[in-house]
Parts: sequence; C-alpha cells; structure tokens
Amino acid sequence: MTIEIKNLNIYFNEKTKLQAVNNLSFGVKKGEIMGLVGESGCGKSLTSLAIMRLLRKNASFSGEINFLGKNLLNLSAKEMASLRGREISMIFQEPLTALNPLHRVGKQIGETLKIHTSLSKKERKEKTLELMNEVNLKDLEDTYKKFPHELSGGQRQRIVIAMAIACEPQLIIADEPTTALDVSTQTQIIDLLKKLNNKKDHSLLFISHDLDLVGDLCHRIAIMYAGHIVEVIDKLKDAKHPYTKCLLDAIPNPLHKGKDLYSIPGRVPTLSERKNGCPFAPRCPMAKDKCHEILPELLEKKNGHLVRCLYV
Amino acid sequence: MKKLIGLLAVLMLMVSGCGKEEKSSNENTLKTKVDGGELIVRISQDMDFLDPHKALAAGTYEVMFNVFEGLLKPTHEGKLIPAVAESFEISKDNLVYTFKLRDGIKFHNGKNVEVEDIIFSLTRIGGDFSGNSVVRDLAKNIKEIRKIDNKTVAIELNKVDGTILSKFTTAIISRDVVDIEKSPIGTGPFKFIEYLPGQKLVMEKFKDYWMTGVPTIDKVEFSIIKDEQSSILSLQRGEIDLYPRLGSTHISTLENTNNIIVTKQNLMQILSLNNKVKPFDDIRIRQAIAYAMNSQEIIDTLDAGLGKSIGTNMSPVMKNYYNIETEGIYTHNIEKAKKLLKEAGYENGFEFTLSLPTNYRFHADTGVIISEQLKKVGIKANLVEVEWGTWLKEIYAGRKYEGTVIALDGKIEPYDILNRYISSHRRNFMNYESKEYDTVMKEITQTTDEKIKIELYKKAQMILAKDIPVVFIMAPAGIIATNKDLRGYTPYPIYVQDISTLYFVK
Amino acid sequence: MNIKVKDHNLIIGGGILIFLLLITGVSFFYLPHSVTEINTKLKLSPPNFPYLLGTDNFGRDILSRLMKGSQTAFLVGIISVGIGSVAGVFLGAISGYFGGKTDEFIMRITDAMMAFPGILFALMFISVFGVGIQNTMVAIGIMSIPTFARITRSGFLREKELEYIKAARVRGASNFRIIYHHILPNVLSPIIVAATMSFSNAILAEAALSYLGLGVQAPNPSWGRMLSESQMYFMIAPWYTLAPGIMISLTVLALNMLGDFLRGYQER
Amino acid sequence: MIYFIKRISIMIFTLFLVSIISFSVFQIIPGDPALSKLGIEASQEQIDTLRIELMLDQPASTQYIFWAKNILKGDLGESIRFSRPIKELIGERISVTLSLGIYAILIAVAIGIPLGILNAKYNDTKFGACLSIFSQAGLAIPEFWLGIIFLIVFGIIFKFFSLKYVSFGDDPMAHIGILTLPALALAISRISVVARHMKNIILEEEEKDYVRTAYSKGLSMNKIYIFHILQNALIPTITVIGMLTAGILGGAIIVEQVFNLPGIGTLLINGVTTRDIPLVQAIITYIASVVVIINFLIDILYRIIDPRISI
Repeated sequence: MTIEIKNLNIYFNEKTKLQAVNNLSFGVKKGEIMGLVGESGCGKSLTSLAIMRLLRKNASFSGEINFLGKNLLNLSAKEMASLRGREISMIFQEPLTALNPLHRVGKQIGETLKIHTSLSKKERKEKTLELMNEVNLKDLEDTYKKFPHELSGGQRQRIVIAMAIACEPQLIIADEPTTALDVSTQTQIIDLLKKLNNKKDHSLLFISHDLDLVGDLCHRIAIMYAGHIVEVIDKLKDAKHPYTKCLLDAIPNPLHKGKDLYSIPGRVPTLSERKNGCPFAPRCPMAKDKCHEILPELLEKKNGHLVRCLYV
Repeated sequence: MKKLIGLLAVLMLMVSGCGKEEKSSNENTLKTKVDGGELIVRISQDMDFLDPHKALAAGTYEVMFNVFEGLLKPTHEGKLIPAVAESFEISKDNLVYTFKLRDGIKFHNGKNVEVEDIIFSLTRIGGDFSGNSVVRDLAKNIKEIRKIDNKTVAIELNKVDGTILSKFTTAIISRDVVDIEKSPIGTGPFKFIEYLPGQKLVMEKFKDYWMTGVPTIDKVEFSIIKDEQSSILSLQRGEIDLYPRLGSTHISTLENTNNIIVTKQNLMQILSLNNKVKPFDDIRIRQAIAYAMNSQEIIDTLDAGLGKSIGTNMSPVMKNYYNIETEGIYTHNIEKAKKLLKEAGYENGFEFTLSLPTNYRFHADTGVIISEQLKKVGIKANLVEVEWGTWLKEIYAGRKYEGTVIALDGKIEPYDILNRYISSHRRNFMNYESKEYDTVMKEITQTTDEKIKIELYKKAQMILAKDIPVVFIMAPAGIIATNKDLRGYTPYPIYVQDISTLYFVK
Repeated sequence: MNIKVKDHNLIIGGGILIFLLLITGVSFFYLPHSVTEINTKLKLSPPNFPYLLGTDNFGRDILSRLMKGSQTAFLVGIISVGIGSVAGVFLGAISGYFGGKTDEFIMRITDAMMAFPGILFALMFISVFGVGIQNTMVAIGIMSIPTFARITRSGFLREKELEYIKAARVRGASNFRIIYHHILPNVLSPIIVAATMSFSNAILAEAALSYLGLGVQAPNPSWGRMLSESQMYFMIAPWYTLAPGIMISLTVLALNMLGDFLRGYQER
Repeated sequence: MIYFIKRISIMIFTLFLVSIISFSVFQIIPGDPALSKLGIEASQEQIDTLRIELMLDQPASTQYIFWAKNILKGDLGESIRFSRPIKELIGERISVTLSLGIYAILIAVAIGIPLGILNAKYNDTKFGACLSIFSQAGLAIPEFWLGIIFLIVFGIIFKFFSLKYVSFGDDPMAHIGILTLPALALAISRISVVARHMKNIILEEEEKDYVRTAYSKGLSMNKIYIFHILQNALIPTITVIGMLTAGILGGAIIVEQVFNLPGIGTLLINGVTTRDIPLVQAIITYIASVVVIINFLIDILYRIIDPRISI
C-alpha cells in the first residue's frame, strides 16, 4: 500500500460545525491507478487537499493518512513541505490559472527540482527538458522560455504533469486534470498519464466526475456520495450499489436510442441537510425504511469489491 | 551759509527723538562687541523691482534702504541728513536747491560718484529712459538741473513746495551701469550680492562706505518667509537673528529665547467707512460707530495692550507734528452712540458688510472684535474675508465697499501722511470731501516756514478728528524680536530696517 | 450574532460616529456658551470648569465652537458628497452605459479634472467665485465628481454585459428604465463606499482650504478654520489646536472605518 | 503599438484641456496683477502703462493663443511679480517639490507595502485589527496639522531637524535631512492608502490557483510570499502609486507652505494672492502635465512588466 486512509473526517466550522467527509477509508496500492468518482460536493477534492494538507484554515480533520510509514495529518508544516513535490505531487483542474503568470514555464518546472534536489542550474535545465520531452511537448528549447499565457490548455497541463513527475514521487494526485480541456486533448492527456504510470511505478489517485473516463483509465474505482464511499469495484459493469447503477444509466449511450435519458430524482443534499442512515436513501429507488435509520457498513462482497448497502 | 546752518538746526529741533525708547529685556553689559558676523533678517514679501526708480512697494524700500542712498538720507529720528551730498542751500525764493557733492564718496563698483551721476539719476526719475513707466512726483516739479562745477549741482523747481525736501532721498545710481535691475549698485552701507525670489536677498558690507565706523556686520541675508508660524519656529531655533513686525501674541513664547524690543510704530489702524455709501455719509452714524467701538479692548486682545489708541490720522511717533488734543474726542460710550443712531433715524440699528483682508490676520481679527462691539448698539456687521489682490482692486482702487479695516503707514514728511484725505487725492478710498481740509492742506505747500506748517498740520488733524471720515482705532506697537546677542537696533518712523547700526556681542 | 474581529471597523467606527452625531444633535438645542461673544480677560485660558476645553484668543469657549463647528463639518460633508455623487454618478452612468463617443468625451474631461490635485482645483474655484461656505462646498463637491464617475462607469461596464440587462432590453425596457431600475441598484454598494470616503475627504479638504485662508468665513466656527487659527498659539495654548485637530481626525477615522466595513460587507 | 499611439493622443488632448481650464479660470478672477505688483503707492497711469506692457488689456483669446504658442516654444513667459522668466523661477524651485514628492512616495511605499503584507497575514486576528486601525489613522490626520506638530515636536522641542533650506547642490545630506520632516508629513496618509491596497491585493492573490500549485511543489510559506504572491501583487501596486501622484503634489503645496520650503507650491500660493496670472497658469499647467505624464508612464510600465499584456 503506498497510501492508506483510515476513517478520515473533514469538518467546516463556519457558523456551526459541518461534516463534509465522514470516516473515509481506502488505500492505493503501489503502481495502481485508483479512481475517486462522485458528483460535485461529495468531498472527493477535499480528500485530495486533506492528503496534501492544503485545506483552508477554517477546515478541521481527524483520522489517519498513512504514507511511507508516517501519518500525514500529524506532520509539522516543515515535514509536510519536504514531502510535497518530492513524494506526493498534485495535478490541478484549471491549467490556465495553475501556473504563475509571471514566470517562464521552464523555470516553474525547475523550481521543484531546485527545492528537492541539489542539481546545478545547468543540470536542472537538462532534466526539465527531459521531463518536457517525456510529456510529449514539442520544440522544447523554445517552449522552455515561454510564459503560461503563450501556451495552449493541453500544453499547460503537460507542463503541470512534468512538474508533478519531476522528482519521481511515490503518489500523484490528479484532481479532474482534463475537465477543463477539449475532448481531443483530454484523451491525449489520459494516454500520457497511463503511459507514465506504466513506465514509472508511482501510484496515481485520479479524481473525476466522469464515469466513462474513470472506467477506461483506472484499475480500481471508488464511488463517493455525500461524504461516504458507497462502492469500490474493479470493473464498472459489475457495479452493485444502486447509486452507481443510476449513474451508469444516466450515461447516454447508443443502445438506449429512442428512450428518454434517465436522471436521478432529487438533488445532492447540502452539508447541513445530511441526516443519519444511508446518505443515498432519500433518492434511492430501492430505499426501505431501515435505509433511513442505519448507515450500512462498507462490506466486502467479492475479492476487493466493497459495497455500502443493506439490500445488495 | 548762515541761513543754511540755521535751517538745519531748526529741523533737528523739531523732529527730534521718536521711538528711541528701547525696552529690550535682559540686557547685560558683560558681553563685548564683536566685529563682522552674518545676520539673517526675516521679511514677509518679495521685492517688486530692484531698480530703485521703478520700485514702489514698501517691502522693497525696507530692504534696499541699505543699498541705495539719495542726496539726503532719513535718520531714525525722522530727520534728513546729507548723504551723497555733503551740504545744500535753498535760494531765498525757495525755488533753487543747490547740492554740494560729498568728496571721496564711491559706488559699490569702486567708481567715484560724479555730478553727472546725480544729473543722470534725477533725470531718470522723469520717466524718459527706455521703457520705464514710473514718473515720480519730484520729477514733475523739476524745471531744470544745472551742473555748477565738478562739485556742485543746482536744481530749479517750477513752483515752491515746502514738502519737496523729503523727495531728495531718491536713489543716486551710476550712469554707466547697464542694467540696474540685474546689478543694483548704489552708495549705501551694504553691497548687493544676489536675489533668489521667494527665498532670500543677500548683501555684504561695503568696505569704503563714506560714513566711518559703520557698518559692523559682514553679511546680511533677508530671508523671505511668508508663513508666520514657520518663521516664529525658525526664530526660536536661532535661524533668524532679526524679526521685525512680530505679532504681539508671540511675545510670551519668545521672551526667554530672544530679545523683545517694543517701540511705537508710525502706523495708523483705521476702520474705514465709505463716506459715499448710505448711511455712512451721515456724520452722526460715523460718530455713533466711533462711540460704540472700544479700541482699548482691541488693543488688549490683539496687541497685548502695547498699542496706543489714536483720534486722528497721525501717530504719536511724529512728536512735533502730533496734535495731542485729538485724543479722547470719541471715547467708548454706548448711550451716546444709541442717541446719535436715534437722531440719524436708525433707532434699531442697520446692517453693513465689513470686508477684511485675508493676508493681515491682525486686521481680520480686529474686524471680528468690532462686529461684536457694534452688536451692542444694534449694528450688524457681516464679515467677509477678501483676498489681498481683490482688496487692492475692488476696495482700494475701486472704492466698492461699505466698511473695511486696514492700516496706513506713516512717512517722514507729515504732508505725505495727511494728503490722502484731500478730496482730489487718487487714493482717498474713504471718499472724504471737506473744503476746509483741502484749503488747510493747500496752505501747507505754500510755505516753508516750519512754525506755520506745524500749526496748519495740527489744524488739519483736528478737522479729521472732528469729521471722523474713518474711525481711528490705534497706532499698533512695533514689536521686534532679535537674537539674544544682537545689539544696536534703531527703530525708524518709516518702513525701513537700518542694518548699518547693528552689531553682535559675545 | 457573534461579532467577529473583522467587524471591529463597524463597532469602533460606528461608535465614534454616533458620538459625533450626538454632539451635533445636542449643538442644535444647547451650547454651553455663546459662540461669538468675546471676553478678552479670559483669552487663551486653559481647560477649566466653565470652559471645559479652554478658550481661544478672543476668549470664546472652544467646546461650544467645536459643537457648532460639527454642524458646518457635517453640512460641508453632506452637500459636497451630494453634489459629487449626483453629478458623478450621472456622468459615470451615461459614459458607462452608452460608451463610444460620449464615454470617450466624458472620460477625457474626468482625466483632465483628475490631473489637477484636489486642493489646486478648489483654490482656483474659490479664487474665482470668492470665499464662503457655499463656494467651499461646491468646490469640494466638484473635486469628488471624477471619483464617483469612475466608479459608476466601471460598475456600469461590468453590469451592462450581463444577461439580465439583455433580458430587460428584450422586454422593451427604455434605456432610462434599465439604467435607473436595473443597473444602478447593483452598482450602488461601491458608490456608497466611495461616498463615505469622499465625505471624510470633504472634511479634510475644508480644513486644508481654511489653512490657506479660503475656507469658511469668520466668525462662524469651522473645525478647519479653528485649526489654522490655533496653530499660532501652539506653544502657549496647545489645547486650542489639539481640540479641532482631534475632532477632525476622529470624524475622518470613523468614516474611513465605516467605509472599510461597507467594502468588506459588499464583497461578502 | 497602436495602444501606445492611442494613449499618447489621449494624453495630449488631456493636456490641452488642462491648459484651457487653467487659463480660463484666471481670466475671470477679480483683482489686477499690475495693481498687486505696484502696491498701494502707485498712481493710476503707472498701473495702466504696466497693464499695456503685460498685454493685460488684450482680449482673452489673443492672450491664450499668444500663451499657448509660447508654451509650445518652451517660453513660459515672464512672471509679473518677480519680473523674471517663469522658466527660470520654476527651474530653481522644481527640484524641491520633486525631491519632496519622490521622498514622500518612497517612504509611503517603503512602509506601506510591509504594513500591507502584515495586515494581510494577520487579517483576522486581534493584532490585524489594531494594525488596520493604525494604518487608517494615518489617513485621518490633516497633512498641515501633522506638519505643524512635526515642526514643533521635532523642530523645536527635540531640535532634530534644522529648518533652514539647503539645496541639494550645496549639501546633499542636509538637503535630505531638511526634507525628511515634510516628506513624512506628506507620506503618512499615503502609507495607509498603499497599505490598504496592498492588503486587498494580497488577499486576492492568496486565493489564486498558482499559489496552491506552489504549495504542492513543497515551497515554504515565506518563499511563496516572496517569489509568487508579492511579485504578482506588485503590478497593481504600481497603479496605486500612479494614483498617489496627484494627491502628493496637492499635499506638497500645503506642506511646503507649513515648512516654508521654496518649492513651486509656495510659489503658486504666492502667485495666486498677488494675481501673478502667467506664473500661476504656468505652474498649474506644469503640475497637471506632470500628473498626466506620470500616469501615462505608469500605464506603459504596467504593460511592459506584465507579460500577459502585449503593447
């Protein structure tokens, strides 16, 4: 296990204390691509920020995140800083704003090397060009000197990826890296991530709301709803949990031609509206009375297939 | 020759001793006189012209008095002593004035003064030199200037003028100085060095000045500081050695850091009422206002009780000419004021605008006090502060006002102080017309006999005191603050700072 | 409601302002002493019982002059902000909404007006139209027009592109109605913030103008005038200059803090 | 490049407008410069001859054209009061006002920016609240009153700074010494302006994504502040400094009066009271054009520094 999260809870203390994520537990094996899927507001991005310890000041958390034998939640700022970029790195959603507009892209990649390695200036530049090549960027010398606004969305995301893999980290977290890109660049970036994952043995935590995308890319997928993991499966098609099934039905595919598109009734409950019992109960087509009272356990059905539902 | 000396003696007798009471505090005699030294004097206004024949502003003459000298020169006692001229004679018919050049007198550029220079200077003020617009009164009355010999010059007048003598203080300049404005060269005790407008005017000791033993100070800087507050602070820091015309309010602050010299000033503060504007054309109204006003309260509030209330347009400083009986004609008396108002038909008072010049805080504050005092008799004075440029044009030249507060500065010649009230005079902004007054003033110019002139001056002052074209408030005290170690300050009855008599002690 | 630290602006600023408004309110009915009556004997006396804050160089009670002066200060503030905001918002609205030539023209005029430092503009205005409280208010009002115009214009440019305006136009709303009814309410909050700021600037400007001798006329008291008159007696009567100085600083501080609170509130 | 040319043409038009305003204002002022010059004693015909000499009797339009032509030729005409070329007068004194202004801006920036950063860092804490009150207090005190207090406290009681003006040429150190107090009086209110803008800009930048990327790279908080946040925050700060110029020059006029510095401020006030119209017009146009030009330069500088915007 590269990283293991045990009963992670994240709270927001604005006027009253609201729970965004409640006792989340999952792990990512070495070299594995783990998908974390869910509608927006289910707490998936919060989890990634918790791992990187980049949550806002008004958020508090509890539980454990074991990584390389240490619990990240107890590390000091200095220790955490030395880990970031070297052992864990992150790829963000918005390539447009993720880079500092005033610095040249080559230098921004070099900065990670500067912090964590003792390479000389010249060596750093060579390594940067090497990394840029690995992420399939063209005319490297020229792009090295360019500013972020002079590159396309796809190129910028490749720069971010180059930054992420610069120090061969154990774990890379990709928080919806392709959402802001057009479809063709999206597939290129996904292939790049796949290729990098095979070549190097880092593990990748891929966060998205796009089931199709996650289906092709990830070895294992965890589906989240309202702060809980409701199902962990290898292949989407053998999904058991009603919520996953509803999500799959909602994907338009040629087979259901002529039928109107299915959409899940109701809407995702806000943090303050969450009650006990199964979080999906209010919208679940198979919901029974008991579902509203007790929160089902996340039980293992078949090797590795976990489901949080009383009736499956 | 005998007549000449007689005349001089009489002159000395009559205008003797004014403003010499030097009440300088904490004077100790241990200190010894120091030769040389650098003096910094604070003045508040810039020069209008450095060319003596063009300059008219009082502030310029105050400074350049140390650079330029005329045939005659005023002294601190208000007398006229020979300067460029050694002596002079007046012909029996009072038409020809013959001046004898002082031998060995030099210009600042080292050239000896010659008779041709005197002729050049006196013709120059006739206004016929290139592009100059200033024609002096003296020039109008000169018929002819004749060179008698290398030492003497005679000046013939068109008509007799008993008051012309003081005009011979006009500056004598060298005929071959190309641009007098750029290099103001004269014969005075100090030589001009440089002038930075708005900053300073610097002059230094003229070694071969004709009067021996004077001046002692080596270098003088007239520092132009407009803002009173910062100049007081510079004085306290010792960055100013001589501060003329100090406001009385600062005496207590400066008492221990500087010498304070209190003298009487040849200055008359008046509440001028436009005689052509209703109701001020009625003498009873002016008298009522005079009775309602309490000048002593103004003196105590604004001049620390040092000023002197006056009844006519003459300061006690002009000793021999001052008419003592004019004091106390209109002392503060509310009932009389109300009675007069009733007689004039203004039972329950009236309203008028009192315009006050903004750059003279002293007069503006006086206006505030007067408006309070007049309230007691039902007269409402609306205060309007008027900017100096506007005051000069609208009120002084344009005479478009009802009431204003200003001070009129005195001159060496009493005639120049009183001629303002002549009906035809260009600056009679009070619009005062009195046949009787005009005839008296006319007679004065006809005679050169001092006794008759004194009687006539006193008569003129009495007419003014009775007619009260303006309400005479006070002759403000002249307060000068100096560096603790500065001695020899001689106050003048005119707007002048004589640096030549000053010296440092250590 | 738990007042968090960020609301300190409201508490302190509001507190001071209420205190000052109280003083102004009271001054309309009761003044400890007459504001203009002179008594020379009491000249420049330090703070003592009948005269709580001492007397000025005419022997007048400083406290009552301060209270009367607060009326002038708020009057100057309100009227000059009124002039500035009405004219400024009107100009800003037109140039922001219609754009093109009118925008260019109005903006150039505001540029030119902004090129003159405020005091200089007021100096010129008052030298032409004469001193006095009315002219001071108008001068300070004109001085604040460019800032209001700028803020309104940027607000209008931002709102103009939004859909709800297009929708209103589709419904056939007239330009005037769109400006007045739709856009203005949404642009109001930065204008209110600017109004508090220019209110405090007006008080500072009045003080500066009085220092140059151009402000409010004697004998009616204004803080700025008292400040410039009292500076001469700083050494012998420091309380005379401290009183108006502190009043001006307190008022301006209170207004600025309220402005900051409103700005914070507007972003929330 | 077209932006560049457009900006220049706007600037020239604004300067033209400024000259019209400053010229016309002084045409309708009551008061007569000739009379102010010659004073009480002068006779009417002496004043009239001076008025003709100074073209004061010409119609306003001819005077303006004559004046505008001269300005383009660089001849600002002659001051009535000092009967000397205005260019010379301004030349002598401009260094005082400029060094005072620059000195004040430097102080405002040097203290304002760190104060702004501190304000931003401790934004929600008690200390932050006190800091923001302190910086607001600076804005609340009238400049000239502050000047007088400095003058008296540091000038008289503690005698730190001499008040006698010494030009830069004669003794640079004393020159700076003398300008310290007035510059401080001028700068105090600007410090609060800079601090407030700085705080708001930093709070904005902190939220930006590239800051999160920087954290994810393992940079320490201080490094992030210095290399990333501050650099991005400095660009908008330049426009804030640009905005200060008009205020600083306005303030300089008053502070020069308090400290009696021979700058163009005192010259201007003197000119207004003595109705020295050519001098006042020249100074007003001069100050206004300095403000317009500085804002123009700031705008261009803004474009050059920020790579995102092409000129």
